[in-house]
Amino acid sequence: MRGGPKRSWEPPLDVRAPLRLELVGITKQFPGVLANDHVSFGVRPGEIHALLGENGAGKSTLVKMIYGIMQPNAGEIRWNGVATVIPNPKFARKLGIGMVFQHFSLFEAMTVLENIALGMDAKIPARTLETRVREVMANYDLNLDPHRIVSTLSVGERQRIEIVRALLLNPSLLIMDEPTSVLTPQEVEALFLVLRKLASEGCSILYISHKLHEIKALCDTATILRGGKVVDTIDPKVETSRSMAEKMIGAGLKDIVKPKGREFGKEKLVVNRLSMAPEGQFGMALDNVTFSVRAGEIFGIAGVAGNGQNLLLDSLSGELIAADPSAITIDGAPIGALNPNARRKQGLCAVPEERNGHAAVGDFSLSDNSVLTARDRLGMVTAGLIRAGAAKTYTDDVIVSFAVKALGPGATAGSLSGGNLQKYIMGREIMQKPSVFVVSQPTWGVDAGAAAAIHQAIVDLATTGSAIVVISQDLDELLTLCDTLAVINEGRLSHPLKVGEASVEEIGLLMGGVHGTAEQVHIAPGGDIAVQA
Amino acid sequence: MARLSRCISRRGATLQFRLEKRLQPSRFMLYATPVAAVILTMIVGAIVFSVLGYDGLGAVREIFLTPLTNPYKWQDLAVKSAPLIIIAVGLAIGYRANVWNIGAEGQYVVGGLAGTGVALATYDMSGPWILPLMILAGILGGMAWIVVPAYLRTRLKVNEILTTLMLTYVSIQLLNYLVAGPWKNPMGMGQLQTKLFTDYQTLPYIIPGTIVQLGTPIAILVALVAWFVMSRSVFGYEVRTVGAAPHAARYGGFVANKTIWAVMLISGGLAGLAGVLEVAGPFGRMVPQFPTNYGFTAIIVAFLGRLHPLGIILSGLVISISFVGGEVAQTTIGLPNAAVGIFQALMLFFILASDIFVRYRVKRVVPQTAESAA
Amino acid sequence: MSTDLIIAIIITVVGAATPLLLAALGELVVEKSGVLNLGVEGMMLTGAVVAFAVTYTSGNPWLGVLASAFAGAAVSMIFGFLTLSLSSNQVATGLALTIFGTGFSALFGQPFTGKPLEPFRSVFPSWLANDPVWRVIFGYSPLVYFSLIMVAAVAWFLTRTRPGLILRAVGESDTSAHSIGYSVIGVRYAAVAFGGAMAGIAGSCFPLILTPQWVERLTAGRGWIALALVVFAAWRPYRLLLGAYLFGLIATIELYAKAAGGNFKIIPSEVWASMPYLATILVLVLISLRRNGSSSAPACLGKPFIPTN
Amino acid sequence: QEKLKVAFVLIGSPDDNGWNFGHEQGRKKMLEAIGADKVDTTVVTNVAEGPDSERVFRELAQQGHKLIYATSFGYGDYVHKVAKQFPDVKFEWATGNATAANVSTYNARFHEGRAVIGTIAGLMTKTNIGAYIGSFPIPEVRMGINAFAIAARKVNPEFKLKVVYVDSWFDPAKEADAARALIDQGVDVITQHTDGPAALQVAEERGIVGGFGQGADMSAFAPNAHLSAIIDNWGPHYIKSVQSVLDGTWVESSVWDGLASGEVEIGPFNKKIPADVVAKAEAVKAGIIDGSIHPFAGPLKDNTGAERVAAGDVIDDGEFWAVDWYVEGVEA
Ligand SMILES: Nc1ncnc2c1ncn2[C@@H]1O[C@H](COP(=O)(O)OP(=O)(O)OP(=O)(O)O)[C@@H](O)[C@H]1O
Ligand SMILES: Nc1ncnc2c1ncn2[C@@H]1O[C@H](COP(=O)(O)OP(=O)(O)OP(=O)(O)O)[C@@H](O)[C@H]1O
Ligand SMILES: [Mg+2]
Ligand SMILES: [Mg+2]
Repeated sequence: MRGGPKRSWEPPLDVRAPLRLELVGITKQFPGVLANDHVSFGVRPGEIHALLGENGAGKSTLVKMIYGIMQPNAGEIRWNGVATVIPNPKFARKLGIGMVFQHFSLFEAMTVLENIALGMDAKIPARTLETRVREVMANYDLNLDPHRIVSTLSVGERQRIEIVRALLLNPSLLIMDEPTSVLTPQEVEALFLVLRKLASEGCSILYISHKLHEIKALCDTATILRGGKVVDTIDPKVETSRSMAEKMIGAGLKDIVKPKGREFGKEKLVVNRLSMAPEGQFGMALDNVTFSVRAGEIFGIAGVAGNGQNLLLDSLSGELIAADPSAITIDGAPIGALNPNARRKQGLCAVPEERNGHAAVGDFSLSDNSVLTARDRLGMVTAGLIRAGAAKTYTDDVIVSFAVKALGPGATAGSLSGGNLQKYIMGREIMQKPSVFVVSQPTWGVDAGAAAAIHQAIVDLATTGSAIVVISQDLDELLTLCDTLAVINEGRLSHPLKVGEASVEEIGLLMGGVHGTAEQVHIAPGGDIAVQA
Repeated sequence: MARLSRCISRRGATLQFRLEKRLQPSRFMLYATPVAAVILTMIVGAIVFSVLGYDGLGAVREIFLTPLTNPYKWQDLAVKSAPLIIIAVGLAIGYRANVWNIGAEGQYVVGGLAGTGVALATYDMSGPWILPLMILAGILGGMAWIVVPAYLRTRLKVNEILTTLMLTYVSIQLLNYLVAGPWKNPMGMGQLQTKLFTDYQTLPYIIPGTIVQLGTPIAILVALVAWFVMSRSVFGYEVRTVGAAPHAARYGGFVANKTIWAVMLISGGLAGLAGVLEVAGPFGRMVPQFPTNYGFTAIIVAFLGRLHPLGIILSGLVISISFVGGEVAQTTIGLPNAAVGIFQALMLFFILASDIFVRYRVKRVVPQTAESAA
Repeated sequence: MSTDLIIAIIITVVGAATPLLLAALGELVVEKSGVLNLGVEGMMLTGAVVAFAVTYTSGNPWLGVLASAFAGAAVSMIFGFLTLSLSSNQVATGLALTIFGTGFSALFGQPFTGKPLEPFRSVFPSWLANDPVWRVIFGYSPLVYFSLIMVAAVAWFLTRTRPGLILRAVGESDTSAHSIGYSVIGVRYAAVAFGGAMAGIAGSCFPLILTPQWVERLTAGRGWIALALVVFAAWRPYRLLLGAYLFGLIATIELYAKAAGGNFKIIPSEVWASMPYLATILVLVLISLRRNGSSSAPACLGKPFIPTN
Repeated sequence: QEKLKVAFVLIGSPDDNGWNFGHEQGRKKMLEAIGADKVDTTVVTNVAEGPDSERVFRELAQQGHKLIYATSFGYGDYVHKVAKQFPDVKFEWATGNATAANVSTYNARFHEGRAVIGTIAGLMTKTNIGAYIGSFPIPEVRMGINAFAIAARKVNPEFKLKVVYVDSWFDPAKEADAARALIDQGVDVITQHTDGPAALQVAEERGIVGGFGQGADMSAFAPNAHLSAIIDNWGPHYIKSVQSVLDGTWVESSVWDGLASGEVEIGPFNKKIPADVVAKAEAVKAGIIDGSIHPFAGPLKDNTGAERVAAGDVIDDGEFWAVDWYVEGVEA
């Protein structure tokens, strides 16, 4: 593999070469979820193979099984043609499989070198290891001080540790689960150079990403998963982002009914020069975010994860308080200094991205979870006491209206599937009839049918005159749903674009913070998706 | 998944028991496991002590049954369990909010000292106002002793387990200093203790002819109020939310630091209340032997009661039974004091071990044999 | 102060500090792996009684020490099983372990009370061990040298060896360690057993070097000081050495001061006795004020871990 | 005839080699003397001083015990409470200071023994510095110190006594450290008023002149250093009082016996003590027994030099509990 003569990048792969990795009928069942359903495909030496699919399609689960973190319930993994059980990551590494996790497996209080040593199975003296680490870093242009403590590093630097860790193993298969969602464009470019170089040396790469232009730029093949099943294997070079997205989402998507010729009222939510310090040491700050949403308008905020979306949501919901109380106003009244509860009383409801542990308490019953946000708006509290009956009735309503599959208001939130929990949460907020509604990733990990229902509920809420902000990484979702769109990048919000007038390319470039051109995708507002190649 | 146990079968394949998370915590297990744990303690204890050459069955009978069958013992149970219940209720509220005060013993001592301070200051006075004032002082004393850990936890994120524990030892030194020095009874023939409290400074007996003082109904009241507040009020909801999911609590409009302050003051205050009720009740004066491990025992009571105020009333009784019964077993069948400790430890071990079955079920799995690639 | 007196004080301080040091070293390793075992006192008592029993019956203190290590490790496995395999609450389980150790040692020790024991003395030749000056180096029980070796060994293990690195990693982030492929539970079992063995040996110091007898509750609460010491030392072995000797000094200097007579009453003995605990709180505050990551508590300390797959 | 049930409530374990051990020995002697056919005894150990003890007393009374010995000072409040509830049960409170119709107190004049061993210490010491490890500064302990120092200085005016309190009745490691600290500072005879032989073991190890057992003969722990011991012999009292209950002659009383009645005994003298020293010690003992010697006979100065007891006067039993000073020669 890497011992052989080094060649420059050679795209055409020998299709007759034996498969490095072959999956045959891999199936993984979680309680209530069939995460992988007879997944079969193969990866050749030196191939960069993409794994595409919606949230929850089963991509991470699949690669975790290849890396030995989980075991399949059925099916076979063939490694260089031999059926192999990979009982643990250590065994995977021995085979030559390296993995870079989306959520890093790092130890904050330790040095870079210690973190790398922990990822190595062989006992290498610290001195030798450092030499090798420096070699690898020089070879692939990865810059890092081996003696820095991880907690002082930025996200990109942290990822480099993971990559160096994997490279030190001389992997013949490198798995990367959404490596770029936290990287700046420059970092992405640098990463691609590393990956291409690796592939040229014969290393196979299994690459998971939601960014289709990256797939096009980098990958030789793409396997598309939907609902745990392989639906297609394609050559991304000959596809468009649009066509790949369609294959991921699948046909039969319900149309969203948007009343024609909607009119927007006056400005309801106004955010004016909102700046926030980052929450953690290396979080993203908000920098002069300015936008306004009119009554009845759905305002979308697109952007790559980690560009300040969470901070924006928290400062809109009131979980974090802005320095300037008048940076956020509803109907002209400043609400920037109010806590979440007070803002709810003013009519602002919000749904954060993380369902379990943020939007809902997994250990609580749904009824109790209704109390979390609806207690004041729906009169569930009298004289400091909770009216359990009122909470139960309301929860029942939500369950029925939003078709939540649950045992009843007494079921714990944690027992619901992700999609059902999301439906419950959306229902809980929407049925409070907020005049301003802010939601992040409304259909994250939610199946297509449920997603459509949620979209419809959002549209219906807008029709009643509420101002709505939808933050999402899913551009298609935003394009279907929103009237206006802005892009958040490194804590700064772009100028608003009218949906129907902006191209996907333009938006995509705004998301990356750069400009360029390619095919044009126009979206007709209020209607179905139309593609103009 | 955690490995419960692992036995190597002849072929070399491993048989494992795995814990699988239940979708819903099991209600049945919630109530059944403590009962099962106590029964298991009886069985295992009887066997172990029989093997050791003691009267194992007799020990179980005397420790666990006699206190229940002898009506005289009921008073003792009422007296002994009162401070345990009061402290454990406070601790449980804290634990629900993920605040780990393990220094209740110190807050109990300082509560007792504060009450004593008032008693000594009002020694020559009379009136029904003295006792309430002492009780108030006790509560404030307990709260005062947790102010530093609370400040450090909320401001500097200093682990309260360690700070509250450390302050317990300091409180005992404070007690020693006071009873040997400024508060020593001048007429006490030099003994290290305060004056005996007057009638105005002593809790009244609530049932004539018994030893049951006001502390017992207060304990029941505290537990009932706590139950009501924790299950019905917004505050109780807030506490549970902060403990279960701090992020969600913030989203729900609660400020975790405020909640943490509140629960720490409550747990300190209740420990202080227990302290003043003990000193003004059964003790009747402050003595160096005042710290009787109630603060530590209450931690166990809180867990045994599943952090639920009503459960704590029951578990406070169960622990008291083991204390009272332990003395019975010593006097009737000569079971050594040490054996009683072992019985208690066994019971705690079983209860703690059984906790897991509420949230997890045990599943036997036979994994495929691992074979390596060529 | 004469040299003789200084030497004498050093010897007493080292004696008083050795059980603290041993128990705290064990607990340090346990806590570094992310586990908080409050049962040190119970494990020490178990070690103490077993050390006495075995030394008394066999006449061989080395055997006694070995047995105390095994006994300490054995009872620590009760804690390990409950907290690691059944993920019970560590605080409550640790307290229960102390109750158990106290009861067990009292019961097991009954036949041995009132029996004298030959102390476990220095193994150096008498002209070194009893020399008025050289005794400051050679005059100690082998357990004292063992504790010093263990400080270096634990420091070396934690910072220089791979298993030590893994142990720290498990304490820093159990989920990361698990996803890389380390057995979090396995590592923690090993750490808890080591902590138990060390607490057992620490317990053996009481009947073997400090007061050669067995009575109930012989360790009189030293296990709790050991817990404080770990925090005081900010989870660092060499600071633990310093801390143990400092705690030993605080405890004994009061006695020397009282014995010397004079005006030492100015500081009530209660203040002396509180000092280690107040100092520990102060150290906690200083650590958290500095907050540069590496010096503070292991991030997963006291948190249960249930791996999923 | 039904057997008399007698109970002993102990604060610690009867195996402590000290205070509780002494009471256990007394119980055994009593049982032997009266006969197991007449009495049944129950021993409850490790009973904390506090409300827990109240429960134990009541339990014992309910079980039909007619005579209950409460062997620690801290039980007093509860003895009196329970005694009121059970008027036909006799209680005896060791080291107590208040009686009632069915509550007697009993104590031993340990200070008489202190005078004897103080004599030995004064004569045996080479450095002229003795030490006394105390538990808490309560009168009983303080008067033991005074008796010891007075006797030692009578035979050796150079004698000085260093006192260290360890603030505990039971912390062997701390007692041992205190002994070390004292020996390091020139002490060569040591005695203690705590419950155990820890200090003696250090004396043995250090090879100083020696020390004394407290409460029991502790020579097994320190064969060389153990010069003698003050032995609590509760046997005679227990025999007398149990017998009086059997006879129906028990009355409220406050017994405070010493060497004369055998409640306090002096242990065997170590062989290394010269005969003349033994003779002097025996003389002091005989003098106390026949009343010719009073342990607190004036003139006595306190350690600031002020005269406290005039020549010809003594500190009598009534004044005993009020003494809050140390005699000349005591460093505390
Ligand atoms: N440990 C688990 N236990 C139960 N269900 C799980 C577990 N891990 C994943 N799932 C479920 O399995 C399904 C597939 O999840 P997976 O993480 O593989 O999706 P994904 O394709 O990686 O999604 P994303 O794009 O969000 O990363 C989801 O429904 C998820 O909720
Ligand atoms: N034990 C579990 N039970 C139920 N759902 C789970 C469980 N573990 C994970 N999930 C859900 O599975 C989904 C994917 O989780 P996973 O751990 O695979 O992360 P990931 O795919 O790497 O990350 P991400 O979801 O951010 O893409 C999430 O929705 C998560 O909430
Ligand atoms: Mg993902
Ligand atoms: Mg994923």
